[in-house]
Amino acid sequence: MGSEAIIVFFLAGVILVAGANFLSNLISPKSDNLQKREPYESGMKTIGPTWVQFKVGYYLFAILFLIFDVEVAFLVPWAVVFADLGTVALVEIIIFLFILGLGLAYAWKKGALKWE
Amino acid sequence: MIPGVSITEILTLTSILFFIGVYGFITRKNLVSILISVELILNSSVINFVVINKYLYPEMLQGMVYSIFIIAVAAAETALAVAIIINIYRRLSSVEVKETETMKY
Amino acid sequence: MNFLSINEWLLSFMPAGAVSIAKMVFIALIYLTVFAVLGLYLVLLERKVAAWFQLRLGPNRVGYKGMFQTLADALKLVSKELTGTVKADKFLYNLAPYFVIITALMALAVFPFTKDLQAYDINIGLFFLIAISSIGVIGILLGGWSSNNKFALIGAMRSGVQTISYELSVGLSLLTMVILSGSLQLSEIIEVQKDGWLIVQGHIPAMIAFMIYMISGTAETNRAPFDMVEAESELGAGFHTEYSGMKFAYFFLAEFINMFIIAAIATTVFFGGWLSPFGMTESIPFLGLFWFLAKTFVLVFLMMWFRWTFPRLRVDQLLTLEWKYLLPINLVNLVLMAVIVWLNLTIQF
Amino acid sequence: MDILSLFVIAPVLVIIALVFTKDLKQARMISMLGGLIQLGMAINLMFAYIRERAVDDSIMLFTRDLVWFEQFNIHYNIGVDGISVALILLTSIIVLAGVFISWKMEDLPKEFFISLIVLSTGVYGFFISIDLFTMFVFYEIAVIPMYLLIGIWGSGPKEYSAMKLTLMLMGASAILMVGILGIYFNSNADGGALTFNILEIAKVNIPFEAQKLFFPLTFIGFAILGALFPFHTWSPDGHASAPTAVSMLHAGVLMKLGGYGIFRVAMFLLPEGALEWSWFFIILSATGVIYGAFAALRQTDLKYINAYASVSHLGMVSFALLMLNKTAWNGAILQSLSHGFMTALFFALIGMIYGRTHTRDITKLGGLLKVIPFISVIYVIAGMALLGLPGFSGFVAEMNIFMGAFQHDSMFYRVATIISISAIVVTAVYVLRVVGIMLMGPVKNEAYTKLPGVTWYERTGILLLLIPIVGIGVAPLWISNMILESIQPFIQGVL
Amino acid sequence: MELNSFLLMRHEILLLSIILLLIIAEIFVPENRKTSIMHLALVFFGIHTAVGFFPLAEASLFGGMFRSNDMIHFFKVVLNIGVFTILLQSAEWLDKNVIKQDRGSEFFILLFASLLGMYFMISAGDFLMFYIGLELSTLPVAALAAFEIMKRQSGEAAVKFILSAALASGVSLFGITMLYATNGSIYFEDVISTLVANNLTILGFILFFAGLAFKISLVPFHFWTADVYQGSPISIASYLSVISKGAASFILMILLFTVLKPLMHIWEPLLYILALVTMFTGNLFALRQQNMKRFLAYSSIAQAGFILLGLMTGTQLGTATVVYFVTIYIFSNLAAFGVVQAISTKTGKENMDDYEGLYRTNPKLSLVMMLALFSLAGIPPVAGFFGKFFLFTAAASKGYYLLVFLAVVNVTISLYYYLLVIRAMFVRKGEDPIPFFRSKIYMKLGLLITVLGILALGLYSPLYDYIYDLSAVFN
Repeated sequence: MGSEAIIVFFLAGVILVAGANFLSNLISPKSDNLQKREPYESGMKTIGPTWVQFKVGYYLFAILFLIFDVEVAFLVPWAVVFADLGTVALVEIIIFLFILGLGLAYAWKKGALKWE
Repeated sequence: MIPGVSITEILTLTSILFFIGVYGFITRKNLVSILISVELILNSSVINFVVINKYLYPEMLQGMVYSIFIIAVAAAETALAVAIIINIYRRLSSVEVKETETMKY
Repeated sequence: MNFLSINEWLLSFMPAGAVSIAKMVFIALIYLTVFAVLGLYLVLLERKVAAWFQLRLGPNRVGYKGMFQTLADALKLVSKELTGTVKADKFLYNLAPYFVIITALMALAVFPFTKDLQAYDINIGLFFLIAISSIGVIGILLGGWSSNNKFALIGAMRSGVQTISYELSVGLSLLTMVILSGSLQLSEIIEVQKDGWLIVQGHIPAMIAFMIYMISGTAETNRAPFDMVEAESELGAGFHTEYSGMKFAYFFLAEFINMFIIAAIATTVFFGGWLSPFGMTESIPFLGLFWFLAKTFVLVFLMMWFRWTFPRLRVDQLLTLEWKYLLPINLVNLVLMAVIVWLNLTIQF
Repeated sequence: MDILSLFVIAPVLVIIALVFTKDLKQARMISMLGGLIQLGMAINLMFAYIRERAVDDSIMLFTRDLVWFEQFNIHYNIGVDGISVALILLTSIIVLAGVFISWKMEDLPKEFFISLIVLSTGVYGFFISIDLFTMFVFYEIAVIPMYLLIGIWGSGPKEYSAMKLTLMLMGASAILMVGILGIYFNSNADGGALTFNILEIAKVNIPFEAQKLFFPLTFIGFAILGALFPFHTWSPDGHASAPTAVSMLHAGVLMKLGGYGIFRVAMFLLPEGALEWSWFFIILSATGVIYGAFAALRQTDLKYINAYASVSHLGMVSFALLMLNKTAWNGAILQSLSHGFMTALFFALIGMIYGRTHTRDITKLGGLLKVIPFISVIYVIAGMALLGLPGFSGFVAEMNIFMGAFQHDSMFYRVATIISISAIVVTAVYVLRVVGIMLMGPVKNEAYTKLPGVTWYERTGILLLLIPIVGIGVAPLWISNMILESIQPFIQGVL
Repeated sequence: MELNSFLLMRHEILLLSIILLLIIAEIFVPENRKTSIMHLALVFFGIHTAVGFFPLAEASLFGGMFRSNDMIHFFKVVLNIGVFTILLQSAEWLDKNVIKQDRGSEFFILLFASLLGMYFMISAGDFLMFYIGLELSTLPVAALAAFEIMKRQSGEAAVKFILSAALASGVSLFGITMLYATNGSIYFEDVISTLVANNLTILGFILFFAGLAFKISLVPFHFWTADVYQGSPISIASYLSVISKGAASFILMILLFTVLKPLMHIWEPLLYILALVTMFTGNLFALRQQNMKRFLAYSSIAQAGFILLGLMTGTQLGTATVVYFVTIYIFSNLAAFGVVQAISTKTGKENMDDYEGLYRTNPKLSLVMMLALFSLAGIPPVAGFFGKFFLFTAAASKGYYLLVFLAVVNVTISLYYYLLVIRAMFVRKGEDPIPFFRSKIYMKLGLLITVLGILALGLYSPLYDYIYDLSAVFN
């Protein structure tokens, strides 16, 4: 089986969820009650808007992740062929990782890794 | 190479993607949407590179390498843009384009 | 498993196009059934393990020693009413389960359970796995955000920041092993291990990589001790607070399948996949499957062990652990592994 | 040290000296010294030229050729002929007179004199250049200080006038630049290298098409500076707003750059183009001559009267140049000189009158002859010169012009000439009108009865200007000969 | 690969080392000693600039990805001097505003990173290196534009800049894919030999051109310019208008004259039109500006139009004149921005009205400004005149007299608004003129360099001849 397996599994996932949803809709009881459809907040009425503003810190980590993850993307091809390349590849990756690490240290020093 | 799919079809797709991006960039009013439109443009180029490489010039990997770098650059760009947009949001509580129009002409 | 014979049999009574479709459906059905059941029994296993750790019996009413407990639970979930908040973003709310289930299933497609039992031997298998597993987090974020519930939203954001952070370490620790294996194709990675499991070949750095991998794998599935996503004392049920009945079950199921996937990756990359430790794999057809599952379940057990051993971390501790410890260690470890490969210090039998 | 480069170096040295001055006293002393040195140099140059000319019959004398931008074949290439010498003399006299007239410059004196000398540097450089590029450089150097001079030290709507003047002149240089580039890129028509050297280009037969295209550009480019009719509007405003010394320098010297440029570049290098286009520009010039005269007739502001008179007289210069013959050209050069001295004198006088009465409106003035006789008398003399009475330089110049113009026997030229000549009559009318209203009659305003007398520096300035006017008028031949000799090679090129 | 060949990348390696050193310094220097990082950065960069003057061999690295020759080397030195001047000019502002917020080293790191990008961009031997350089030179500037985080306009400027930059580079990239599709290689060397004009390559070229046109802010892509200049800190505005634009023009020239030469019949008329539109738009918009930064922004758009005049010739003369003009432009604009910077740092005033009567209180500053503006306008004897004249000569050498004429008309228009500033400084007395102040030594040095540049570049002709000799490489 070749690459179509990916599509098959994708469809399988869709069918599983859709089918189970359908089944559940068939056999589950239904009752309409507005109070039931209120957002859950430990039993109390919600206060203020429920789509609250969250900390900017989440974005900070998202950005950090984005950067480091992309660096990992560069490491992947390197890692695969490293054994064939030898010394030059080692030196280059040490430089690369040094700069990367320096970036991390900088972010650390600047308090980007602090969760407050 | 995907069997049964010719390069023309993929290139048509990427062109459509590209123009959706450009259209979105021009018409969208939300900074984040604009950013996403730009990403569409970049991704269309990435697909282009990979496909052209794979279909037309499979002996060299130039297109592939290029696409990795585009991804990296796009990530950096997004990171920076998002950071700036967040900064704007924190000051203006809005990311609509019309809020960022204090300077004219 | 050899598909050839089935192929001929099917071709005898239907056209070629239909055959491939039928084959796909067949395979998909097998996988679906197996992993749905697997998920159910992992839940049971978890509860049993919890019970053992806490010196109690655990589920023991339904069936022999509670064998059908989760089945009953599943039936209950299916028959429950599906509720949702009034102000929820309906489309995204319903979309979220698809994400988590589909990604989990797609990840399963590339595992070599035994020599021939592999749906798709993709040449960038490990990369594919890392990529797919990072899509799952979108489902969680969508679910949390679209619920229009403060708890769900915060839970989802925490989950997001946790998953993406630890994904780095997962990726890097696997990359460390890739240096050793020289390939991303899972079947090839296993081939390499015929001279000894990678964790042995790579000795010290491989050990470190394995430890980091297990820690961050656990964190990536949002399991305890990294489960402040659903810290019930502060956030209700976290991102799936507003999901009920079957829709809740998807997240539940996905979590356990993901746990299995994490363990399976570790098995493949560190412990030789379906290779038997005693070197008899080739001769008996399904021995490989046994060894694969055996190793995987040991690792799954390990993760359950974590859950009942360590207390839950705070969000800042969690991020500190990743960014200030695991990531730098990982980077150094990567170089260390590169040096070892460069100097040919690997242990091979 | 060659004596021509000194004309560029000396002002620069003066400027450097001026930078270190502290107040008005030091500034004007240094400027005066500088002016005197330059006058001395100019006179020296003239005698040296006459001596040299006797033994050397090349077109340009005292040449010096330094490579500047090798790639473009741009040289710092200088040399003079009789015309340049005369104009350099004119410049040095007017600059010195200007310094004297600005003796009491209170506001930012140092900067004023620096700007004035920068301007004169540009003018000297322009007159000594035989390389189109350097010529153009000096042209712009001469124009740009005008902005500051009018803008800072001017009066009335000075910002507007300064801007208008600068932009129109820079626009002119824009047109000119295209013309120069056109000439440059056609200078290899005979197979040689591209060159900016005027003497070299003159030997080349530039294709007729190119001449036809670039002559009007070059001509208009220079003619705007010479206040050619439709482009003259900067001139009255500029003159009216400028401080006295600047008006003098501007009308007396800067506008001569236009005529000189037409003669030296447009006519000399593009003769066929000149023949082709002369009818058109003759119409414009003749219109300018008559228009300027009539406009002067209607004005009540002294400076405007003089400015329009300048338009009229400089129209005559370009008119004469377009006649393309030796006599007319001689007249044109003489007219340039004579107009330079006269108009500078006028502006000096107007400045003095204004400085005393604080008005330039002739209807508010009257009977000045009784109060400030010296100024008034000189004004009358200058007026006589302006309307071309024999014995003054104007007569010699106009005589030559119309003699030359009448040599053409086609109808068109005759009509144009007659129209232009009629302007002399109008000139007489407006000169006499001013004299009549302003100088004669009773004193109109009580406050004017006690006006301060003329100081020594004002006297010096006026005399400096008056002497050459009379000098050329009485004994025109020596200068006329010098000019005629120099015209000879040019006229051969054209005809 | 021999280690020796790495010396070809001397500029890059040195600058990278400086960046890394600064990061390390930032990590280890205690809070209260942060000012010393600024001095450190200045000294290091000064040394770097000085080292740049040593000649460099001519070769290429990485199979042609990176190349260096005397012309490129020369231009790198020019960029170095420009950046050094910017640093000197901004030292006071940094000391006053930025270092207090503990972001001083970031400024240098980002600025140097951007400069590093420029190096790679102009040394690029293939489209990949070019693209990376382009992006590396753009992205840090976006962060720098947002540097005054407390100012609303700064954020706006940054977001406008990065979004439009991203669009431009995306479009450009799409064009590169087309060129790749037709040529099968991203190496310039290969493209030169295989490029032929057909519909795909032409479309590819036009899209590709858009990206650089954005950096040079040619007219259809100029919308970001004024806003970004106004919103950003002055040093960044001057960096954008000078270094960024200069480097982009330079690489555009290299690409047009070598790689894209077969498409000359396409880009020649294209540049013709763009030059006209750019000049007129820039000039006409500049007429009504009050804010000095916006004013200089539009003036720099107009200057870009002039650069195109030389670019469209495609000859050695064109190369030489463009490089010469850009060099002069760098010094002139830096002088202008330097004065604006000096005044803004001391008084916070940035409007043209505020400059009224400046000469009477601060004669030296206004003289520098006058020189700068004259040079920008093209008034002899300052260098700008020679730059412009030679550009026009280059254009006229191909027979574009009409274009030259319109360009010179534009010079006149531009002179009008440059004179407006001069009018404010010299002619008007002003009700509330900026009081006399003394700038720090760094600022004085920065302005001195620019003034020397403005004066020497024009009158001292061997410089031009030198550039002309170097420019033989690209034709």
